[in-house]
Amino acid sequence: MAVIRDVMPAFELYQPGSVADAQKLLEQHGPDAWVLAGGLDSFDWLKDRIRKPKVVVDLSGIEELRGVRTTGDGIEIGAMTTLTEIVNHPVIKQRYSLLAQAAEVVASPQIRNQGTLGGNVSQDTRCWYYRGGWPCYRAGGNICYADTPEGRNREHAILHADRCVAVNPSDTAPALIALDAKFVLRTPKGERVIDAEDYFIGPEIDITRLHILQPGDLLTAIRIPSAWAGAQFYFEKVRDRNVWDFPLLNVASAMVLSGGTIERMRIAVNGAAARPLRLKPVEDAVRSQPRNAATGEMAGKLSVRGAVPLQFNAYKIPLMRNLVKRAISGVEEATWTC
Amino acid sequence: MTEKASSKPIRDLPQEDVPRAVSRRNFIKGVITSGVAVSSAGYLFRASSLLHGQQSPAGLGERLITLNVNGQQRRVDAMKQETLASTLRYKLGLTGTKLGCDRAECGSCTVLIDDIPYYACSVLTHTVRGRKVLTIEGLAKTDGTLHPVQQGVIDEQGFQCAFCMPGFIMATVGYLKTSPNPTRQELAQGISGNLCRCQDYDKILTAMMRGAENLRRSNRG
Amino acid sequence: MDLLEWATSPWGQSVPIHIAWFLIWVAVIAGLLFLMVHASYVMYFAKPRVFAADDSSAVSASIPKRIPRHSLVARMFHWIMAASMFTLLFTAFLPKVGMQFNWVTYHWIAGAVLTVSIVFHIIHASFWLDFWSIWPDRIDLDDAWKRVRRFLGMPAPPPRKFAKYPLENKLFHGVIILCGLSVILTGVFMMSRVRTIFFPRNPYLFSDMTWGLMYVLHGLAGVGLIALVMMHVYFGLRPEKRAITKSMIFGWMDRDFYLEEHDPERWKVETAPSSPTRNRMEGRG
Amino acid sequence: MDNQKTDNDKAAGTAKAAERQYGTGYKLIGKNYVTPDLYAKVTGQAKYAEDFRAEGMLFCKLLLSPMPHARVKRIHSDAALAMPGVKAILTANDLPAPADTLTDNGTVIKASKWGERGLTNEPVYQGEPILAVAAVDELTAAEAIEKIQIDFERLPFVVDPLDTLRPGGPNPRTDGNVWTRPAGPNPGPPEVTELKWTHADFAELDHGRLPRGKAPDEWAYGDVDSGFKNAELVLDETFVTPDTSHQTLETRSAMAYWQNGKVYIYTGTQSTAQTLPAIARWLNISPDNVVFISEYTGGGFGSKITGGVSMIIPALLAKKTNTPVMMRISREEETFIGRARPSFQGRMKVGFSKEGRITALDMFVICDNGPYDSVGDAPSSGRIVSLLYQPQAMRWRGLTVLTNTPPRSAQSSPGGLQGIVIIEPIIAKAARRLGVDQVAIRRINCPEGKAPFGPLAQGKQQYATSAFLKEALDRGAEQFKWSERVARTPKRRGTKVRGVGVSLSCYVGGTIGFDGLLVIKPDGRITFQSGIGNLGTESVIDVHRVGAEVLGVPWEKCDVVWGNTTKNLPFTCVSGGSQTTHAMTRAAHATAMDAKKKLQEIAAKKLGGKPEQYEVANERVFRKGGAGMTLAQAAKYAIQLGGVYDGHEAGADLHKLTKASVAALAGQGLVAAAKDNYPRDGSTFSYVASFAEVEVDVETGKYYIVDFLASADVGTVIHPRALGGQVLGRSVLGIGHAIGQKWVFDPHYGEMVSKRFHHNKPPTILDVPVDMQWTALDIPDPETPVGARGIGEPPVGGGCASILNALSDALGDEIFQRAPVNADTILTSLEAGRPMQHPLTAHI
Repeated sequence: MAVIRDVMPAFELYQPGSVADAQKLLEQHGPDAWVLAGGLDSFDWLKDRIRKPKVVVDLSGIEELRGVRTTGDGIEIGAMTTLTEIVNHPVIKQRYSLLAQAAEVVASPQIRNQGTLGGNVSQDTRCWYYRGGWPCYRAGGNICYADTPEGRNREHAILHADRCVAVNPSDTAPALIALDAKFVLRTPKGERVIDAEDYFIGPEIDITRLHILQPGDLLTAIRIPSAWAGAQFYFEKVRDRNVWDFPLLNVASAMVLSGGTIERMRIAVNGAAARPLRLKPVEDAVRSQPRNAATGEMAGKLSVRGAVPLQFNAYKIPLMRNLVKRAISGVEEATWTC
Repeated sequence: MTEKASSKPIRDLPQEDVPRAVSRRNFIKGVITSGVAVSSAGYLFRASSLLHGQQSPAGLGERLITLNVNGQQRRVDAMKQETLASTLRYKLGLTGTKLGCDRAECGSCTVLIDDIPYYACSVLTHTVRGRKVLTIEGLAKTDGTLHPVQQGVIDEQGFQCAFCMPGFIMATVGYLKTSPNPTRQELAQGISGNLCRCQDYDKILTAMMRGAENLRRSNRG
Repeated sequence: MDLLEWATSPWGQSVPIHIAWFLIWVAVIAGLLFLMVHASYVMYFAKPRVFAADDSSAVSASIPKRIPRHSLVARMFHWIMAASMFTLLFTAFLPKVGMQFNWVTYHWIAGAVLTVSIVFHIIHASFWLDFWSIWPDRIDLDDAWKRVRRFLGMPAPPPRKFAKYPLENKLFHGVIILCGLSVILTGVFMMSRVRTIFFPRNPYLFSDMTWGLMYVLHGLAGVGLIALVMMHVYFGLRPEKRAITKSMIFGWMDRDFYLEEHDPERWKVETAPSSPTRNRMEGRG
Repeated sequence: MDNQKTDNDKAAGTAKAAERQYGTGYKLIGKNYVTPDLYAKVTGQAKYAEDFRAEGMLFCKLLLSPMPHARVKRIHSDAALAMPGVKAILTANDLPAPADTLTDNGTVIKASKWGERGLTNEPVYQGEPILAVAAVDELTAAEAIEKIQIDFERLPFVVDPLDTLRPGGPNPRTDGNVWTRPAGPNPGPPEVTELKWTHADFAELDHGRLPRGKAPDEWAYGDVDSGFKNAELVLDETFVTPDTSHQTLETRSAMAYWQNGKVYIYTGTQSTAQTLPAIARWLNISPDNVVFISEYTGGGFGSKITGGVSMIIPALLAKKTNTPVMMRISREEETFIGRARPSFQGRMKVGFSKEGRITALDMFVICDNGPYDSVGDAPSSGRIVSLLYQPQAMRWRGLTVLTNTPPRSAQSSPGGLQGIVIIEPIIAKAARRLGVDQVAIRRINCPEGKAPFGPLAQGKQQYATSAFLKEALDRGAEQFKWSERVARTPKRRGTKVRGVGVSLSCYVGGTIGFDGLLVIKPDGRITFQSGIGNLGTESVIDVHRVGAEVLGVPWEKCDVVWGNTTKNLPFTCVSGGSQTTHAMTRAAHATAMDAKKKLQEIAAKKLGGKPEQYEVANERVFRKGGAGMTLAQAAKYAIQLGGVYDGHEAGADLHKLTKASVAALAGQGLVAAAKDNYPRDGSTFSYVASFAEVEVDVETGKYYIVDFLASADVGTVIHPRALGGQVLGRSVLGIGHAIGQKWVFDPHYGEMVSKRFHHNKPPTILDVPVDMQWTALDIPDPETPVGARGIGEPPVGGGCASILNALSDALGDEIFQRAPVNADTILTSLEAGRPMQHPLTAHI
């Protein structure tokens, strides 16, 4: 069977008006159904004709999935809230600016106008072999083309690789982990609330998915507790192009200081592994340490312990080390007049 | 076969649109991707008569929808997998909206939906029912007076091959709605979702800045 | 239903990537069916077994109370192999049926253990044990023939007692060898695709097609082993086979069972240094 | 506040060198104006190929080769053809035999057996079209293609030029791996032959240096060896430049139909008039049976010089189905068939005097040609380097190596960019070693006046018509505040380091000998017939401002027709190699002079006296203080007079295309047509001095371009804003090569993995400075009537090299040995304290 791209296959389109309806549809169609949030990841799969679902369930008509609500403890963001809405939301800007910073550097303005928070954290990896339709582990095959003697793996994983070396491309995911967000899932068995970092899984657990959603499950909302509101935030994304590019690496951290010392901190890095990595050892190591260059250096070194470079991505080790360092001890701002 | 299909009189079809939030009964019954009638320009998509066993009256009403494009109500028969860019270009004859990559990467297909810039190549036509779509063709006044941003291009001879121009202009018009008085840097950020392969970015930015200025002036006076 | 999973290679060719996982269930069900059929057969239809009488009274006199059957080394091998085999089967197939955990590392380590132990066993059995004792001989075959005829109610003299291993045992061992070696050989190559301590990864050792077939063989043998292991365990637990199971734990089986099932002529037990000659003489006399 | 802000914006936005006053003494030349195609563009009315529709139009889709090199054994297409809605399948067997080319001087060039034909039975790169399916819609065509089975025989393939040069290395084509020119006095076209290097040759590779084995192409002048002997400093460096797709935003989509024996083709091109014969050749039919429409083209950059051969696919399918066929080329398909600049693996040994003058230069380049027709990048790189840096002695050796990668073609400054990008870092390094200022070292090496260049022919080199690069360098340095920036300290603040870079740049700036054609209508309006392609440079319109200027006619009274071969177009140069502005302003000038002469003769005939006594100005032809007539009247008389005046007779020296157009226009008014016969002493080049400042974060390897200036010597400025667009636009094209554009191939399967924009990284508006600067000297070239030269290519090399030089100024030498340079390269080098790994590996 010859391969052809760039023609979207025919499918049935459902536009349910409520989560309940959406779930019924997903139950009804099981593996034949494809959930459409913003669609920016989905359309690639469909236009490439690599995935040909019989049914597409578009969530954009479900009002209950949109918008930012303030709750008793913090805020709840509907999974279908667009990244632009998040960037511009006063409460987020004021108390959880870490998330706004992360959302603001996603892809491009048009994509942020359409792309949703749920979609951004649930998007698939951009490994060019996998997305090119090659039958790799992640596609159900028995090989990783990127982790071969000559494989082109500049963008791939340095940590926790297990056969597959793809990385998670999300910018908002590490920010949400750093903010200790909770993900609200609607499964056939009912509602489940889990910690942000538990939403993501590596290849050792399931080599075909980046997150725990099973067919029929929906991510409905993301809750951000006030515990880290207004903390000392740091977000940095390093990418090749200054717009419309995925992170080579990004780092997100929330830090609470008392005087010069770090009282508590949460930090996560993405682009280094198949899931955004919460750096627990770093968090523990810096607790009640002075916030200074030395602590930063120490944390940086600690963060890349056990990193295994591939042929073309060794640079990610110093990059991650430095980003973690900066997340803790900050960057010296430079200015030139002229 | 197209002839046969296209010759099928549209009036046979239900005239009502199904509201956007579909009633449960309705969608559980199933919205059929396909149907019979295809507009004479049913180009890119399954010409209806080829739909394998998917012909059901339920589907027809679903496929025949009314879009609000450039202030007009346009009746169109759109496939479920049809993108807005394709509908505009191949069903409504609005070819000003360009397809540069069809992958939400270049911005040539940028249109405004309810005043917000979107990549029309990555929006399903059926999802914009009941929303206001504005394309490059809808910018100038009916008397031919150009939109201030279009005028900015004329003033500065912005752009080279101009294939990216409609997208850039729509992105700029959309951006200026929220921040009418940007610096060069801010505007660059605002329209950074559009690629120009002639890479005439500097002149584009100059033209768009002039456009912003024209717009402010016309709003003032 | 397609028994194999196919994929389109980067060069657009259709290549197998592994077996269809439903075969796991096929194997499990096949195993269970065998168990049930066999159990009910034994329970309701089986006639008491009759063996050709052998003038072994004299011989038996010289039989010690405990007959050494499996040396310590042999037993250690068996149980190590069993442990690694179970690890392999569980780590291989549980994830496929929806129980997700970090399985690859355990799988290749167990695989390595199994490989080593098998290699050891082959050498050990070839040079230190009676290599031929596990292979069917002429007598096995014509006894089998007699038993079949008798089972079908046709006239046939009763078969002789078994040598060290009953024919079923030997055949089972044969099938195990077949499956075992297939998984091991393919498995060893497959290790070159994951990060192990053994050799640098090289997934391009073979062509896409060769690799595909290798995965298929590994899978087929693997599911085959599911059924085989189920049978093996089943027999190990059956009351009438208890003695044999015990012997795999303690190394010996007691005299009565030996005399009942085994033919001292065919399975000579070491009694005393001189005994072999004596046996022979007495046998003649 | 608002006003104030607005004014600031104005300051930031428009107070540019572009606003500098040009064209003193002229009414139209050097002045900004609104091009007549702009209104259609801003309103979305401009029709590009895919915007055309035809009743009952079918759609076709391509089946691309999954293998980098294979032979099609059998095509199973019955299932596809049986599908409802599928109309036809086109395979390589349906293509006409490629026609030979008959040049204007009558010589026949045999069609190359290695040439590209649009579809193939022996795909030589992954992604090459094998067949096309026409159906009532694209979904049907796609599903049909998925039903097609092809049996392939796999053949050896290679994606890295060095791999095929290794002893026993695979050949990309069955009969060889390099393009070589047959020996002999007047060699024919190049041929594919086999060339392998020795193991000894490859020993160099282990030291990260490009091996220099046997090279089929070579030339030299001066005494290279003694040049090195007398040098104060000798540097020997290896450098790799990237393959970059042209990625015109409009893909090469095409629509075609047939009408009583003529084929009508709608697609993008850089050169309207010259595409017609190309189509005729590809379809092997008479040019008279081709109608070609290309009013607007979404970018070319060298990839659509005469359109693309793929346009014959819809044409042939339209014939087969007797129905119009639209072929929409997707972005991914464009990545395969859309052309690209060949990468160079280059090595250069340069000797410098202690002042920095280049005493000797030994240049060795391998050009990754792709699988098809030979590209000229390698030889042109040598000529450009020799002109731009005027080495006292130079040797050039080059190989054009075939690989199983997508086809290459000229891309803005073909070979020029690669050559400049290989030598510029060496010059920057030398300046640092010798303690010479970067501008100074370029000043003493740069060409001046009738500067010589290239190989010796009959003992002497060719030379340029003129060069004012020193002036451009000086103005640029002054406007960029070069010395201030250099003097600024410290270079490093916090984790940020700044660096400044300057680069020379030049390329061919024009050809000669083409025709112009205009008609003065009886209503007094002038219509200029323009055969130039409308690809955005505006030369399609701009050059005719010269004609209007010469005739003293206000621009409002002028019309330009273009973009349709039924509109009677003259023989025009291809718009490539920056020829157009030079070649066609000359033709426009000659044509206007012909019109003037005819006006004078008509006036003399009607009003008495000698033609010379008459002047042409203010839309009249008149005698000093005496009688005269309007151009409208003159046009009417011209029709009465007939003959040469209204086009019933045409000049003998005109090209046959022009003659045909003249004949077709005959009787419509005063028809003026002329061939550019103006003399020219030397070859025409344009020059640019590029300046850049970058800011690098040494902890992330991320850098930003802070400022950029291009100072151009392009002769007389015709249309400042269009020129500015070209100077900065092409500069950014070069910058793209420095900051990220590339190809990535999986060498095991020989397949491209970098098919998306976010993989191959065309620059965005945020990757370049928010306020770029350009300026032009506006010194006329002495060898052409208006003094205008071309500008498309010259800025490209400087755009790239100035960034690379700024980076090494910030980070030191030995950081990179290839472009593009990204965070990974910089961090790897800084971390390991040595140049990046894999210095010579292709496509990473």
